Amino acid sequence: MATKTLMKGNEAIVKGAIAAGCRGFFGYPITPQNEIPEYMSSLMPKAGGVFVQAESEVASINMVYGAACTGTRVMTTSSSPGISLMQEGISYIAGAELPAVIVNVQRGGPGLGNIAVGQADYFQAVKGGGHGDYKLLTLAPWSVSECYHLTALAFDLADKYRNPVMVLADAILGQMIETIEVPDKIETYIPPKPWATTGRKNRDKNIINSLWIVPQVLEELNLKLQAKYALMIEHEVRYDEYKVEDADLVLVAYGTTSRLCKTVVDMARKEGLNVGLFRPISLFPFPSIPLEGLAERGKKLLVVEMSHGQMVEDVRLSVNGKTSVGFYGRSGGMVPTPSEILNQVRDTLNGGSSCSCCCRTRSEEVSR
Amino acid sequence: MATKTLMKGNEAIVKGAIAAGCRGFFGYPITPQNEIPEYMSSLMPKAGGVFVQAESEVASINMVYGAACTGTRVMTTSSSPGISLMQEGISYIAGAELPAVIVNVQRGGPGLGNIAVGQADYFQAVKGGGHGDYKLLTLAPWSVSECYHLTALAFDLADKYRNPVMVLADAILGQMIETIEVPDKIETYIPPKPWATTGRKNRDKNIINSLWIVPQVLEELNLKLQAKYALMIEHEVRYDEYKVEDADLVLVAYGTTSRLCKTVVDMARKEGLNVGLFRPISLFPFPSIPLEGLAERGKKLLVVEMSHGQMVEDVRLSVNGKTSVGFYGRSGGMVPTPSEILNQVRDTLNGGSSCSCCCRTRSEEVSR
Amino acid sequence: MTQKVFERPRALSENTFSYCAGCLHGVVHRLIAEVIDELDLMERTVGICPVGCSVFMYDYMECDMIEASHGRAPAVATGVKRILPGSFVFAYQGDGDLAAIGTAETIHSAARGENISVVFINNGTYGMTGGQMAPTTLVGAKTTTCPEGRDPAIAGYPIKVCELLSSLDGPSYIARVAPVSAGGLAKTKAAIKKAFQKQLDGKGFSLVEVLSNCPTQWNMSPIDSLKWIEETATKHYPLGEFVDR
Amino acid sequence: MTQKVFERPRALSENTFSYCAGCLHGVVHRLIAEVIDELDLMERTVGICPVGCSVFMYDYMECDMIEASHGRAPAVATGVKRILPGSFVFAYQGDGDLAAIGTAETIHSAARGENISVVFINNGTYGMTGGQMAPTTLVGAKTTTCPEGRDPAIAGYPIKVCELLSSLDGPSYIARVAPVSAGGLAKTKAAIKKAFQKQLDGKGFSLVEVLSNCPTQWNMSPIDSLKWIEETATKHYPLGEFVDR
Amino acid sequence: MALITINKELCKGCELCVHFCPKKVIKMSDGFNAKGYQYSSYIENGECTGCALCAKICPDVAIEVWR
Amino acid sequence: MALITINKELCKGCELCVHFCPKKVIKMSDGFNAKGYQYSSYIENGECTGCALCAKICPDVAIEVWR
Amino acid sequence: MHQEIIMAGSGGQGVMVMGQLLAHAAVIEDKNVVWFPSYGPESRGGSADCTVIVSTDQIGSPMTENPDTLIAMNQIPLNKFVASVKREGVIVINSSLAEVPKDRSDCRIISVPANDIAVELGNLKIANMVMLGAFVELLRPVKLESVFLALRNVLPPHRHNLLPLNEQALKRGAELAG
Amino acid sequence: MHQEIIMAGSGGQGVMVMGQLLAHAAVIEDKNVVWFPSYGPESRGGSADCTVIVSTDQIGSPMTENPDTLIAMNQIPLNKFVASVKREGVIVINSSLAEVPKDRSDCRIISVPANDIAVELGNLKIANMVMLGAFVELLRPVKLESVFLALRNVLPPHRHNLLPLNEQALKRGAELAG
Ligand SMILES: Cc1ncc(C[n+]2csc(CCOP(=O)(O)OP(=O)(O)O)c2C)c(N)n1
Ligand SMILES: Cc1ncc(C[n+]2csc(CCOP(=O)(O)OP(=O)(O)O)c2C)c(N)n1
Ligand code: SF4
Ligand code: SF4
Ligand code: SF4
Ligand code: SF4
Repeated sequence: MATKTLMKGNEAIVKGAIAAGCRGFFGYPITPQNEIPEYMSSLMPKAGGVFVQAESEVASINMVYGAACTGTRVMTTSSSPGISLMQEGISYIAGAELPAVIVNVQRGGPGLGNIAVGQADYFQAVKGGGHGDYKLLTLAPWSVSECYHLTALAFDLADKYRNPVMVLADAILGQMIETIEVPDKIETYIPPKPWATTGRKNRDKNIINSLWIVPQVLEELNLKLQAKYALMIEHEVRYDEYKVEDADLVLVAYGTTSRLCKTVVDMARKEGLNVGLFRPISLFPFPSIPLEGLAERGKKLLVVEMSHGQMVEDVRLSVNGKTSVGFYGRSGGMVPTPSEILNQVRDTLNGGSSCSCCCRTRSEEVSR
Repeated sequence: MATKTLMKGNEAIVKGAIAAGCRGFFGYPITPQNEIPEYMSSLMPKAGGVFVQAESEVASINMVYGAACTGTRVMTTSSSPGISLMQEGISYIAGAELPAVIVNVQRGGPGLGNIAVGQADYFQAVKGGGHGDYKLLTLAPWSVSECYHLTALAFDLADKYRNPVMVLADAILGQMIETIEVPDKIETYIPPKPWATTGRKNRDKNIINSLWIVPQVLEELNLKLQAKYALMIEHEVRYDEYKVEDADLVLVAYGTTSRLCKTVVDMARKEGLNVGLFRPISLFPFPSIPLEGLAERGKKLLVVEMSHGQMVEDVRLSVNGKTSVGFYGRSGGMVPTPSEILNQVRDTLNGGSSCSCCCRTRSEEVSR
Repeated sequence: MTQKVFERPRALSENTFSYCAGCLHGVVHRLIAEVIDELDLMERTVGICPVGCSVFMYDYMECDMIEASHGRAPAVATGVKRILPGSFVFAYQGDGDLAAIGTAETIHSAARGENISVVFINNGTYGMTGGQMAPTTLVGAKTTTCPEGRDPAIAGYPIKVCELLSSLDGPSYIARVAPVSAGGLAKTKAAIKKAFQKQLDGKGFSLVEVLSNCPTQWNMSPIDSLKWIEETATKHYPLGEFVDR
Repeated sequence: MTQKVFERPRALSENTFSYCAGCLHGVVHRLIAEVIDELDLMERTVGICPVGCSVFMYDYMECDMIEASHGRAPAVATGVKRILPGSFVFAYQGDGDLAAIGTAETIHSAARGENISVVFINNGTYGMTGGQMAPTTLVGAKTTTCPEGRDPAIAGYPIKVCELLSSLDGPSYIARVAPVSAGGLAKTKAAIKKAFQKQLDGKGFSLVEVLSNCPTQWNMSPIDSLKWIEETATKHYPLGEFVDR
Repeated sequence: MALITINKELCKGCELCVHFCPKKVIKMSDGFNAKGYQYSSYIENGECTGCALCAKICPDVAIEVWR
Repeated sequence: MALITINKELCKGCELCVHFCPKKVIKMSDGFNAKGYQYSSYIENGECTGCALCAKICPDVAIEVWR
Repeated sequence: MHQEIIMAGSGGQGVMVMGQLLAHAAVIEDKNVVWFPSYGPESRGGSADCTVIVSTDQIGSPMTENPDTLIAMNQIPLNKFVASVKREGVIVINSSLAEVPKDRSDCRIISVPANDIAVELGNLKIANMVMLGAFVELLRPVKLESVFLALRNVLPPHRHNLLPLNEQALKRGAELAG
Repeated sequence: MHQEIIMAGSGGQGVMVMGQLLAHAAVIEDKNVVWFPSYGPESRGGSADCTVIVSTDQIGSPMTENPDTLIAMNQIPLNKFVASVKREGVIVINSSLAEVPKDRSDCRIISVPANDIAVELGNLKIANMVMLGAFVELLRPVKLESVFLALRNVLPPHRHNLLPLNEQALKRGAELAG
């Protein structure tokens, strides 16, 4: 059973987390995700969980680290500058192989930037903004409904892989209210956690640690992490396609931008242009193989982001020169309008410039 | 005139900085770069500059932000976990267009990791570990001499572009002592800095800021930054080649790893194998065009890193499928030995597996 | 013959404040500007704005200004002042900024006796982000992140910044004021002036805590918010000079 | 018939400490383990190790242990204790860890009255990284980052952690001890026990500051380092109970 | 002879000046300014002493005082 | 009758026990242990009171006391 | 049916609530709806506007470039958004605080003296309801009854004493447009 | 000429200084040299070893997989590195604290009772100089005189009173190897 209701994206993140059994929230206010700690402060205690407003994002992520050590499902949320402050802590969580969920409701950057929408933290999320060879399993919702369900899923994946999972949302998703069907109960699987530090009653002592002073041993940890990431690549790739079958050009976009692109596909189809949409839902693991498939079927790709070109690198690595990859991006809280994107689509289909190293140049040049 | 002497890499960073006119150092101890603040604490005051041991890396980078606002050449240094803590501050410095130099003497990660050598902070340095679409101009020394000269150069480039510049060193470079010719004086150009906040005497007020609440305006800042990065790509690509002319296989490596690879080239040549070395010195801007050139001349590439595959992505993006790109990496402080690498070279030349998506898999698999 | 006896200080720009109606941020800005004028500091002042409602302070002051990241104004101020010991450097910070995320930077710039001046606006809440609990929120007070009122069992106790810093040897001047009455306005200005003078005299770190209001997040009329400060806030945050040396 | 009257406590593992000869880290570890044994806490203890010389403490204790990032032990402890209120949680921290990079986490866990216990090793230097200046280094003392001796004009004044925290309402117990004499050893153990008992009684944050040594970085023989603590350090860092409620 | 002038476009209608004026020579007007605030206005009854309290408490520096 | 035993392989030769022993029944030995430390040793002259001060100050928990 | 509306005003004018009320009414009628806000940086006093899209189809873009309707609570947001309104769209203006735009003769322009009516009804804060009533009556994205129902759901029980006043304001607006 | 040496011992045995002295001597002779340390995590008591490469050519890798020579100050580092020594290389052991390895009969093994000699000379701390003296005499990466010169440069002036003692230790080592 499910109830159809209106919900804000930030609220959906809270409700999805609690439904998935999250019982610890540690966070610090920052726009545009303030509703998350605010809802958490009343809903978490009601669910029998813990809410702590930390003194900073650095403290938040380290509280999450400690709380995750107990094996309880826990999370923190923030927005761009706050997530930057968490990078050391995230690297520790990954290194200590702790399950935890981190939500980034991205805003405009760099620096203080503004509180409007952005997607320029893609690299930070998927390449690892912290030090060392770790990866965050990264999920990108495109609707309030997915804010709910992907947040819930994030907890399962975090537990399954003992790895931090990031939900990469944005200011629009966080702030918008839309219709959502909330299930009465969601399926979730919490594995046993014999490694948790809960007191050594009836067992040997447990240690949570990411310090391995002997290089051989630290390399072994790294190989173990890499093996885990390989498993994620095998099992956790998620994506969505819309009208790609007969498309000559496929838009590649995630999150809010993919919604805009869906509108563009419909607009383009009305003009008789065969355009489709490929939407990565997991950003790491990136859906490289299906994208390569599109490339091999001769489809042109046009990546649209609210950044100056970040995911476009993963798209290019996926297709490895097998098709042309164009890019169109806006930034600083500017949202590419469907008609702008459509112009770009027309250009590209007319053989207009398509970028081959867009990641290194200005969107203007690329989009010309 | 120059004096031949022995110097530790960390010491060379200090001396290069002071020679280039750096007059403010703000830092926090962390192995393996402790000699830098230690030398700074006595040499900086002697040079008429400022040394402050900050209470943390977060404070360090924000002191650097403030000091850079005055137009004086300033820097901070740290190692992997400490650099992670600086990500918010670095994004602010980039957003406010301040010149500053940041040195990362990389160690083993993720998490606390260890104090041995590593190169797994490449992504953090060149893709932007902080939020938003900024870039650090990134220089990678391979010798004590380059620790000196590239640090000095970093200040010129920081001023030229009003952009933070990172010197990406590692524990071996920082800790090793070798022969260096120290020039009596180095050429350096400090441009006028009318934007500096030094008190508004005889001019209008200056503001240093990265907050642009109106999306249009923040996008303009971003376009300006992108234009700057495009200029860097045009003018600041630096790299070195060793015996690539007739090479069938070119090793691609930076920093300490490139030294090991140079030994490998010599070992391979003795066996009659035509192997060369391509060494990126600027990691951003990445030397894509020369690498593409090598690919077009049919040379196979083998990337060697002390990580599980980071720079390899930039190499693949550069050649865009035009040649095979192999990868060999060690991590956690393990140093790939010349003979290991040579084995890999032999394999690759014998048509052994060459990786096409190594960045996503374990080095073992890739190196098999 | 009438003449102007009260006018906008020179150090204050013509821009309209973005603050809510009745918010004392504006009053404190004006007082700072008056002191800068009176001490003739404008040409050597570098001001540091915080992240908080006063994030746009750079638009309101006529001196050089730097926007710091959230909580790090004292570190930024340290960077400026060390490089330019002849400059006059002040930081303006809210309670979230100074007493939560910026705690380490506050304590250490004070302990170092950094020769800077901090004006600290304690309004017991995070104004800009929507009225969440601040480290200075009183026990029992309702905010958007303690909707049932601050419960010490969950959220602990408010931090008294002046008292906290007073144990350090670095500060030269620490005072708490409340510009909510004729006398309070005068004392606030006097304290700011004294703090700034300490810096000019090379005495080291000075801080003035201003008990301020946030009619919007407190959900009070401006005049009621001033009364509340006078009657309630000052009970928990006693006014006075804590350090003066 | 002779019997063992002093032996290795159960809560201490058999592993040899990696500390330098004469370093009191080992003594304090043993005292903590003895108290854990005496209060029968081993099965519900979660200990938090700092980054510092005692970073390997997880190898030395027989209870569950967590390695925290530098300075964040109190935040990590908060995370554990909030989720498991029935557990016993202690953090062990050096002066660089607790009083420099971890200042905000220290102050706020204390202000929140977080029901955890902190053992704070004040040896006036950064042992692990090679003897740099710590926030607790005394004025005039030479370290690798103040080779001419700590000069307050450059590096400010040492922070007295007990005094600093005493202004807060959150802590239930704050004491400073020096295990450098028969009496000092007894008092150190008593303070640790009292601090731990506060947590068991649900009284909130407790902290014991241990004046410790670092013969290596101080360049002193172990016995001289103990004498120096007794004769000099205690002058600047008076011993005693600062909060007990 | 003292008087005040209130810049109506700067005024946000917080009423603090009204409450602080010891002589009660400030009142809220009926109109709205361009930003939609009901602004305050000076009652010219000759009782203003030029104490400037209104100006000192005005958060928007909307008041100038003449004496 | 009291006595102490010193685990020579744990001892790092810091000499603290020697200084702390009120009866002066501990001395440094001439030999080195496996780690290269000159360890301390117990002088069995019957004066040990079992006060355990040596054990309490020993940073390496190398001493056990019997009484 | 697919309608895109921008509602715009200053902080404190109740623009967000007006949009959310419309959204709730749409859910009652089992329509799809997206509400999206944009605030100025300050809690009060800055500009505040929101987009509401009501549709019987699935909604793609949650933003609108060219709304079918603009509801402007005062002059500044009117100036900001007037040009974006779709050709032959609808502009509802609060004529107590804004003037009829000159260059949009293609549009249907409805002047509602919402502040005056609100003051008349005894509470300036319900000017937004007057505007909403006028708009709903005119374009029928939802039924007025659904808005009444939504009001009951949205207002917390202890505020239900305000229901009559709000309904009255909605009706006054509706009458004006009718 | 290209020699790769690993010097290994425990913290406090002066291994690092020994390596640096050799490096300085090499600079005096205008050779290229790289010195590279590896410490245990603790300031004292852990293992400590360093690599020195002295060459008349440019030096590539600053590390060595198979050193020409191992200088082992005690048993633990000897065990750690003994297998890595190049075939027919040289192993110099501090026979006061370590035993001759059994399985490297291919190598030339020099036993130097360095601790005993140092104690004899009145200062345990100069055992490292005894070892260095023996090694330099044996393999001549640099001249012994250059090491004396380097000592003068490396020791701060107020420590020059220690020069005779150090030189004596170096010479005693050299005699042993000679
Ligand atoms: C790193 C970071 N975290 C959080 C924020 C969000 N933020 C902006 S202002 C603020 C707090 C403002 O409160 P305060 O300092 O008390 O000032 P006020 O707004 O009340 O004047 C916060 C948490 C941010 N911009 N950056
Ligand atoms: C983020 C970060 N910064 C710096 C370091 C380096 N570091 C390790 S231990 C330490 C300080 C140790 O001093 P203290 O806490 O006093 O403990 P002690 O070693 O003296 O026992 C530092 C700065 C680190 N590991 N992580
Ligand atoms: S939200 Fe509060 S602190 Fe901020 S401007 Fe408004 S009244 Fe002032
Ligand atoms: S360096 Fe100092 S604190 Fe660290 S183990 Fe050695 S003596 Fe103890
Ligand atoms: S105090 Fe200033 S802003 Fe407030 S009502 Fe009076 S004039 Fe207007
Ligand atoms: S106190 Fe312990 S470590 Fe020190 S000499 Fe005595 S037995 Fe050895």
